[in-house]
Parts: sequence; C-alpha cells; structure tokens
Amino acid sequence: MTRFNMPMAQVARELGLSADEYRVLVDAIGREPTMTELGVASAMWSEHCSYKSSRVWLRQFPTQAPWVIQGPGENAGVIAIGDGLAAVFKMESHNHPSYIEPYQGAATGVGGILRDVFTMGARPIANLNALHFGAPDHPKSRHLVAGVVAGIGGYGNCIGVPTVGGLTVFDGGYDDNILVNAMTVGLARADRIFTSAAAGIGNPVVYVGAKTGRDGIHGATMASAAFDDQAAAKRPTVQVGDPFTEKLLLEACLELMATDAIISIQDMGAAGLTSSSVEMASKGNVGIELELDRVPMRETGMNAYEIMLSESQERMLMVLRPGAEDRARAIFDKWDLDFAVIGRITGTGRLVLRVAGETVADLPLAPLADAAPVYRRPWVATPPRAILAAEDVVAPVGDGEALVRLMGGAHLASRRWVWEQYDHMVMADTVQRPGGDAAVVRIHGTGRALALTADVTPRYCLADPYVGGAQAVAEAWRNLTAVGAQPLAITDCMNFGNPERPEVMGQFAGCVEGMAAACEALRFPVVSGNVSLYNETNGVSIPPTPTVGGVGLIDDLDAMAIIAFKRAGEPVVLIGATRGHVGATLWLGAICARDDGAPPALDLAVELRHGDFVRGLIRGRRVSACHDLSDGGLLVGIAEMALAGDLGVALAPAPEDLPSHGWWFAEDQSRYLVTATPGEAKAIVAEAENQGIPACVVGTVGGDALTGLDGEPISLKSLRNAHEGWFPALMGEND
Amino acid sequence: MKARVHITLKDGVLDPQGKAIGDSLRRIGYTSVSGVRQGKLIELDIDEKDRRRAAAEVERMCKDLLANPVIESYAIELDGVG
Amino acid sequence: MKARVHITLKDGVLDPQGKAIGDSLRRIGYTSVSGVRQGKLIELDIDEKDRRRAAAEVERMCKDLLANPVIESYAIELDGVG
Amino acid sequence: MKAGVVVFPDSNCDRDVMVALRAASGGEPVVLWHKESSVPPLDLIVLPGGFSYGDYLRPGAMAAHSPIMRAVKERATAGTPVLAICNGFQVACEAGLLPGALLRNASLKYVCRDVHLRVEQSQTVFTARYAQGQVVRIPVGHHDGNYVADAATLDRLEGEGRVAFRYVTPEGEPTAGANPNGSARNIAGVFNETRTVLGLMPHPERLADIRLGGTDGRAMFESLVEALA
Ligand SMILES: Nc1ncnc2c1ncn2[C@@H]1O[C@H](COP(=O)(O)OP(=O)(O)O)[C@@H](O)[C@H]1O
Ligand SMILES: [Mg+2]
Repeated sequence: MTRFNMPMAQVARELGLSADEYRVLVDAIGREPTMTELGVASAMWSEHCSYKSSRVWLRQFPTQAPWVIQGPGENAGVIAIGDGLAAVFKMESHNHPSYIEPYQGAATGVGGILRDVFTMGARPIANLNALHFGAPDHPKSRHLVAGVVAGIGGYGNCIGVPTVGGLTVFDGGYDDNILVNAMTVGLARADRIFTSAAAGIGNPVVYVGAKTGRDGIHGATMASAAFDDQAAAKRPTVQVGDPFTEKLLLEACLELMATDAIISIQDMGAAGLTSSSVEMASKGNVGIELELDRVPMRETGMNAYEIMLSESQERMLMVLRPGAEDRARAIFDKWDLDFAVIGRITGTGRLVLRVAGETVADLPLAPLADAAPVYRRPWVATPPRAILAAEDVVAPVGDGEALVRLMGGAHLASRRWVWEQYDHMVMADTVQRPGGDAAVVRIHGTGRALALTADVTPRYCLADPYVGGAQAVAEAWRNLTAVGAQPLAITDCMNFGNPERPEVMGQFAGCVEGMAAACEALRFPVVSGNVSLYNETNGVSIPPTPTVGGVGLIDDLDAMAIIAFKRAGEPVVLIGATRGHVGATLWLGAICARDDGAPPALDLAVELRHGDFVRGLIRGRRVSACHDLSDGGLLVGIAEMALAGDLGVALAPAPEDLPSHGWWFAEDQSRYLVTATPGEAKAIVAEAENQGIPACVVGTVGGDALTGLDGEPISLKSLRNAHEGWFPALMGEND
Repeated sequence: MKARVHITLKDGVLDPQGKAIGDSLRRIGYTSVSGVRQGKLIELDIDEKDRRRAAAEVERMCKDLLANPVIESYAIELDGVG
Repeated sequence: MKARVHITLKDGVLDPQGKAIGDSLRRIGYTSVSGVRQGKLIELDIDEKDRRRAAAEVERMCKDLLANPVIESYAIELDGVG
Repeated sequence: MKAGVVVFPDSNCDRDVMVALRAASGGEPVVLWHKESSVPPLDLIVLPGGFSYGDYLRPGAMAAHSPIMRAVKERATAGTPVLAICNGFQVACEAGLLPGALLRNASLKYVCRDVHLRVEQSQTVFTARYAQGQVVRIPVGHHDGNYVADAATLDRLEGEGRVAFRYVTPEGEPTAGANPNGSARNIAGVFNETRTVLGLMPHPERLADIRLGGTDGRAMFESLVEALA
C-alpha cells in the first residue's frame, strides 16, 4: 500500500470519506484510525453500505402487513404464504461492474442475490432480472447485451435456479450507465428463517465457502462513485463468479440449516468480511474478534486491509452454537468447501482484528454505527408537464402501421432472444414461462404457486417521478393480478443518478413518495430493496429507474390466467376507462418522435377496484385469457394476446369521441383485457357496469389476422416476423 | 502469416476453471499438480507478410476484442517464434 | 516445473467459437483475418524436477482428462521450451 | 422398478427426474453420491441433467472420472439400463459409455426451449411407449448439445438403429431450422450397442406433467417402469 505514506485524512478522501466524515470518525473512535480501521470505516460509511443519502426517504415505505414476517433490514424480505411456508426475496443492482465486464458483472450480481436469499434459510426457486441498456444503435450496446445476458444465464443456469422473468429496456439515457438488477425468490419454512444478529459471548465465528483473494477490493466504494473518463484507468479488479462453488455452498448451507447448529449467518457481499462481521456484531449488540490469518486465502501475502475488504464471491460468515463446529465441518467437507473457525463473539462491543496475535484494528461498533452519516440532501421537484390529450397530436401514420412498428421496435419486440438463454424450466415447477404478464412458479409438490414480475417505466418517472413511482408499483400489482394472483409484497431496486444533484434527489424523493402511496393503497408493502446511486457519467445521470419486483400468490393453479387467446368466436372485453392519454407514451415516442407530456394519471382506488374485479373473474374461472394493458396501450395488448394464442381478432370500431390513435395507443392506467364465451362476456360487462367499472367489447377472436383497422388486415405472420425479428437483427444474427 | 494469442487471467483474478481442473487432476491421482490456470488460445491466419505490421495488427485486435483488459492479459506469438 | 498444454479442436471439427471471433474481427475492420480457431491453454505447476518424467506425466494427464481424443488434439510445452 | 439417480457436485435436475420417476410410479429412487465407488442392485441408473463440477473443462469430463462412474460403467456393461439426460449424456460420452462428443452449440448460446423430436427407435426399454416415427415435444436446456462423431461412427449408429431421437419440425422434418444446436444429422439422442444406455440432450422430465404444459416426456418413464418393474 503506497498510501501508507500519505496523511490519514488524505487517504480517507481517496477511500471516499469526506473531510467532515473523517472528522466524525476520529471523534467516534477517539483517535486517528489505522489503515485497516480506515478501510473498515470507509466501507461501512460508503453510500452502498450506509444508505446515507437515501435512508431518510426510504422510511416512507410501508413495510407492514399481517403476512410480513421480515421487512427491510435483513438480507432479504420474508412473507408468509400459507401452509407454514414463507417466500423470501430481494432485488439487487450490479450496474457498474456489468458495464466494465458485462459477463462477470452480471454473473456475480446473480450470485450475490442468490446468497442473500439462501442465507435466510430459503431454497431459491426463481430468478428475475431487470435490464436497462443504452440505445440499440449505440456502439457498445450489442456487446453489453450479449455479455450481460450470457452472464446472468451462465450463473443461474449452472446453479440450477430458473430465470423466469424480467424486463429489458433500451434507451439512450443508459448509454454509459447500464442497469443490471437481479432478483431471487426462495422458499423456506416460516418457522425456520435465519437472520444475521450475532449472539452468545464466546460462540465461534466460522468462515465457509470459497477462499479469499484480492478481488474487487473497494467494490462498495466503486458502487458509490460516478464514472468519468478516467474510470478506465482506476478500474479495480472485477470479481469473477464461480456458480459451481455457489451451488455447493447453497447445498451445504441448507444441509447445515436443517440442524440446530447455526445461531446467525450472513453472506459476504459488498465490503466482504467487513460488512458481514460488523453487521452481525452490531445487530446483536455484541463484539467480535477475528484472527485474520485463519481466513482461507487464495493468494499469499494478503494484509489485513485486503482481507477485510476483499469482495471474493461465494463466501459466508456464521456464528455457531458452541460445540457444533465438528458437525458443521463434516458437512462442508462433504461438499468440498473451505471451513474455518476464524474468531469468536465477545461482550466488548468492539471489532477486534488480529494478525499473528497482533491487533491491527480495534474499533467500537456502536459509535461507528451511531455516528454513521445520514444526509438530507437538497432537492428540487421535477417541474410538472402539461397533459397531452389525443386531440393535441396528429397521427403521422395509420394505426396499423404504427402497431407493426411498435411491435417490431426496440421497446416491445419479443425478448425471446434473452430468455431462451436462461434455463427457465429447471426445478420443473415453472407453470408460466417468460412471455406472459407474470411468471408463475409452483410451490413444489402443491397446487399453489407464486407469481413473479419486475416492472418500471422510466419515461414516466422522468416525466413525473411521483406518478412514475406509483405506476411502477401499480404495474407490478396489475401483472400479478392478470395471472390471477393475490399480490402480496414487493422488493425494489432504486437506480438513480448523482444524489448530490438536487434534480436527481428530487427524482428520488418523488419516486419514493409515489411508490409509498401505491404500496399503501394496494396493500402491497416493501419488504426488501436496494439503492444504486451515482449512475452518472460525465455529468449525465440516468433516467430515474425504481425497479419493482412483485410477488403474489395463486391459491389454486386451476384458476390461473394466461395471455393467449383461446377460442375463435370469443369476445375480447376491455375493463377500465380509455380517455386517450398520449403524453409520455410509447406511441408518442416511437411513432411521433416526441417525448413530452405528463404520464397517464393513476387513481389508486380505481386500480384496486379494477384489479380486484378482474382477479375475481379469474378465480371464478370465468375468463379464458387475461392481459393487463401497459406500454403501447390497447392495440398492442390485443396483438400480444393474438400472437400468444396464434389466433387473430376482428376489432370493433374505435369509438367516435376519440381520435383513433387515442383509443388504440393511449396508455391510460388500470386496464385489462379478458376473453370469455359470448354469454359470459355479456355477463361480465353487465356486472362491471353495475359496479361502476367501465367495460366494453373491443373485438372478437378468430382468423389469422387483425382486421377492422383502416387499411389491409395485419396477418399474424407479418406481425410475428416483426415482433420476433427485431432482437436477433440487433444482435447481428441475420447478417 | 499465422499468429497465436494466449489469453490468461491476470494474477489475482479468480480462475474457477483452473481450480476445478486442478482439484480434478489431484482427485484422479495426479497429486504432484500444485496449481492450474486455464486460458484461451486463439490462432489467427492473417493476410500480412510483414512481421512488424502483423504483430501491431494482432496487438490491436487483442486490445479491441480478443482480451478484456480488466481481467485478462495476453501474449502474442507469430509463426511459432516469439 | 511449469507445463503448458495447448488444446485445439481437431481438423475437421467445426469451431463455431473461432468462426464467431473471425466474423467479429472482420466486422470491426480487421479484414486481413482469414481464419480463426479457438483452443484452450492450460498451465500446470507440477512438483517434478525431471523433464522427462514431467513430460510423461503431463502426457498422461492429457490422455486421461485434459483433452478429449474424439474432438481434440494437444501439444505440451515444458517451461517455455518445446 | 428400483432406480438410482447419480448426484454429481452441481447436478441440478436430479430432483426433477426423481419426481418424474415417482410419478410414473417407479417407486422411490435412491440417490447415488458421486464419491461412492459401488452401486447397490438396481433396475435403472439415471445420470441426470444440470452441470457437474461446473463443467469447466469440458461438459461431463470431470464427472466421468468420479468414483461412482467406474461402478456405473461396470453395471452398464453388465446390462443395467442407464438413462443419461443432458449433462448425463455428456458424462456418458466422456466416460466412453456412448460414442461421440458434445460440443458448444453452433449458436454459441445457451438454449432453453421446447423442441420437436422424432422417435427413431421405439423398440427399447426407454421408448416402447412411443410409436416409431412419432413426433413429440420436449424441452432442451443446454450450452453444449452439438453432437459430433466421425462419419463412420455416425453411419454405424444409423445402420444399427442406434439413433434414438432426431430434432425435427412439428411436421417431422429434420431441417436445419429444427436443430437447436447444430448437432450432426440432427441427432438428439443415441443408444449404446445393446440399446441399454440412452443418452439424450432433451429433458423428458420437464414435460411429464400437464401443469407444466405437456406430457410427452412421461412416456419415457412409463416405458421404463413397464419394462423394468
Ligand atoms: N431480461 C429478461 N429476462 C427474462 N424475461 C424477460 C426479460 N425481459 C423481458 N422478459 C419477459 O418478457 C415478457 C414481456 O416483458 P414486459 O413487456 O416487460 O411485460 P409486461 O409489460 O407485462 O410487464 C415478460 O414475460 C417478461 O418476464
Ligand atoms: Mg403485463
């Protein structure tokens, strides 16, 4: 470490601590820190570990519900799903590493979120991923898409957890800061949830998993800093993932968790051994002592600083019941994994690190935690935009042409190219594969299932953070509802630009408020999440992107809906009002090359009413297909159902009181399409109207084309070619 | 002209492949194996007679595409000779 | 002793990886590249001082595990010298 | 039928195939741990899908050298049927139980989707419940399913009726478009000389339950139960 020759205050700055923060640190511990102590403190106080810019805002999220077992604060959130079982889930970002090394960055992102879930005692049963890339024609996009998708698949496929859903966005706003968010969902017994708070003075602290090397030192600080053109020169080593070792670690941990040996457990994620040991001890209000030379190491000559800050993957820290060491060791031996007792729990409230008997760090934990910086950063609200009605915009092309262009364009083209590279069927419980509104994964051995989705519409968040934040939550809720699930809870990943810019902080604040309002209204609490700030390059921040991962429950798989049209002759019923809102829509962007206007308004009471109505229809087995409306609006929704079912549709004429593009392409919220037998459809419309819910027939299933628009019928074949052809063409596979 | 590029992981970067191969060799009895690293070998035919120009060209290919400087290093050999 | 094993696909076995690399190189302007093959490079540290014995040992490793004779050939180099 | 399912480090379709075996009422399968060097008396041995040792050298290569495989080879030689699915197929080729090798997919990408297969040989313990020439729908999920062997071997496999399944269109044509991985002659699965070892890339256990969208895979397990019960 050449840095040893610098004054400590300057080293602190290099490690990302401000001058103020350094002073507070010195006060908290009562003297100048050693190099190792400074490393520990700066990692703990990094944005990534301390949430110092976001914490005050995140408190607004509702986190309670009768079914919530564990809200934010642990490695993952936990909800009860009946039969004594719990769903354990979380989403996390791996944005910066994925931009630098797309394959390994994305792969280790998946590895990290899987560990967060199995640390809690759950067997992972599904992965999702939310990807935001730059413009399709940006010179780096193809390389990044190929690497990220291969990396996510490479890790999940190898470990044998199906990747069942996600979202893929292309937008020039992410040209230099792509977003890779990964979500894992696991299943555990509700009475066998493991947490991280250490306990029991004298109890052994055990290290298991892969060996420690010099990988990714300062990953947590990197995740907390904006890129500039010199970033390439400063690049720290990126971690390489080893899904094979993780699979062994998963099996070994679950095997040990079936015994009573573990008191607490924590994976080593960002800031490795530092954050895991500090968090376990501070949560348990105890102290911890580690003998660093006992840490299994892959490289020689690693010093205390490096050992504490290494971000080598596939490692865990556990506190065991005294005397359980041998039993535990036998299990890790069986799985050919490293196992070492590296320390013990103490009653001192201090973190003490030793190398060869010599103390290299001795920090009081409570002052470190209490003094951790919390910022109420200045913010300015995003200025409101004018509402754009359909009448305000002249359609540049006919509705049919617009449809084909949208379905075969960057935003809506099929993501098959992505999800066919993911094993989405392993574990043999994937009841709904990618391509529908939500993935459905059966609870093994039962007729019940979890429904899973990931959603966000950044262009709405950019136009109006509050509405966009609320809409992200509502869309997740809607997607779960559309398969017949009862939405239960969400996890989130808050991806934003530089929080030191008031406009960005304003976006953050607005999105959080909107999300909180929607969670409250829809009884859809936040149980876990992650914040990724500083997604900025050369002063340009990404669009605000609060990704929402939703989990719902299907109690009876016989009453599940899919989006595919089923039978010719069935009416297509639209539930919900269409007012012709075209501001910030896909149609306006992709067809009119405009991105102005306010996003569609969202009435959360209406959302709840419409969703509950539709879910009732599905559960009553009254509909043959269901699809919610989102990006692209009504006509896109119909076209997606037609393609999925390989059945055409005769469209009813657009109503007279709206320009046709307002009818077909507006993105008014809280809408669904269902099909049913003609008799049932009539009853549904009547029932909806009785309850004050707008409903009408917009077409009839049949044939092999979309008919009824101005111009020629649009054959399913041509629509499918456009829809399926775009992604392979982007990736150069048609060259 | 033929060129061979050896691409290896930089020191300190985890090499799960190498580790697994080493473990496997030892398991089947090759106990004298103490370390294994796995890399890539890329053989190129290039229409270029001048050694200096060929070397420069392959060097650029490594930088542009063949190796990822964040985790990999490379070495170039032309026509069998260093 | 250090040993390097070069593993390449046999002639006649299709090499889609090599082909893809060649296509990408040409696409980004390296039009002089006429053919590319991708293989593996395995570097071994073995506790064996005798060159002959080391060579024989590595040869056996190749036969047993490192190369698949149905599709691959291999070449061994000890300590940098053929 | 007493079946044993081998578990290698990183096998991940072991549970799935056990579920399918049970459902076809093949009784409760036993787990065969890779470190064991003997196999109890069994009617069927399954090498399941997934990965083994991360498949970091070549798929199946390291697993082929595990202690259990020596015992499995002995049993196979003695006539115990072996069903080798996906990674199991790769292991079986590496272990010399089946001819040929499985290379990286021609697309270079992992591929997970349903494919159509033509049953080329229905006169075996694995396929008796299928009709000769029947087209079935079964998923694949692999990165290295591109079957290769030299021309003489391929000719011999064809001549001896040892091609088990071929990738075809839904109409039964073995076209390039129907081939998900570039496999020689669209081969999806092959038998050993006695047709008691079957290796195939597709996963019959993934479509053996109507809830998962199809049951074409179930007939394979039912064939085995019927023949070996
Ligand atoms: N990166 C991805 N990984 C897996 N599945 C994806 C990914 N991107 C999109 N999908 C799938 O493609 C389908 C369409 O996605 P999207 O248009 O975002 O759905 P929706 O509008 O219903 O939210 C969904 O089933 C989704 O899960
Ligand atoms: Mg949807």
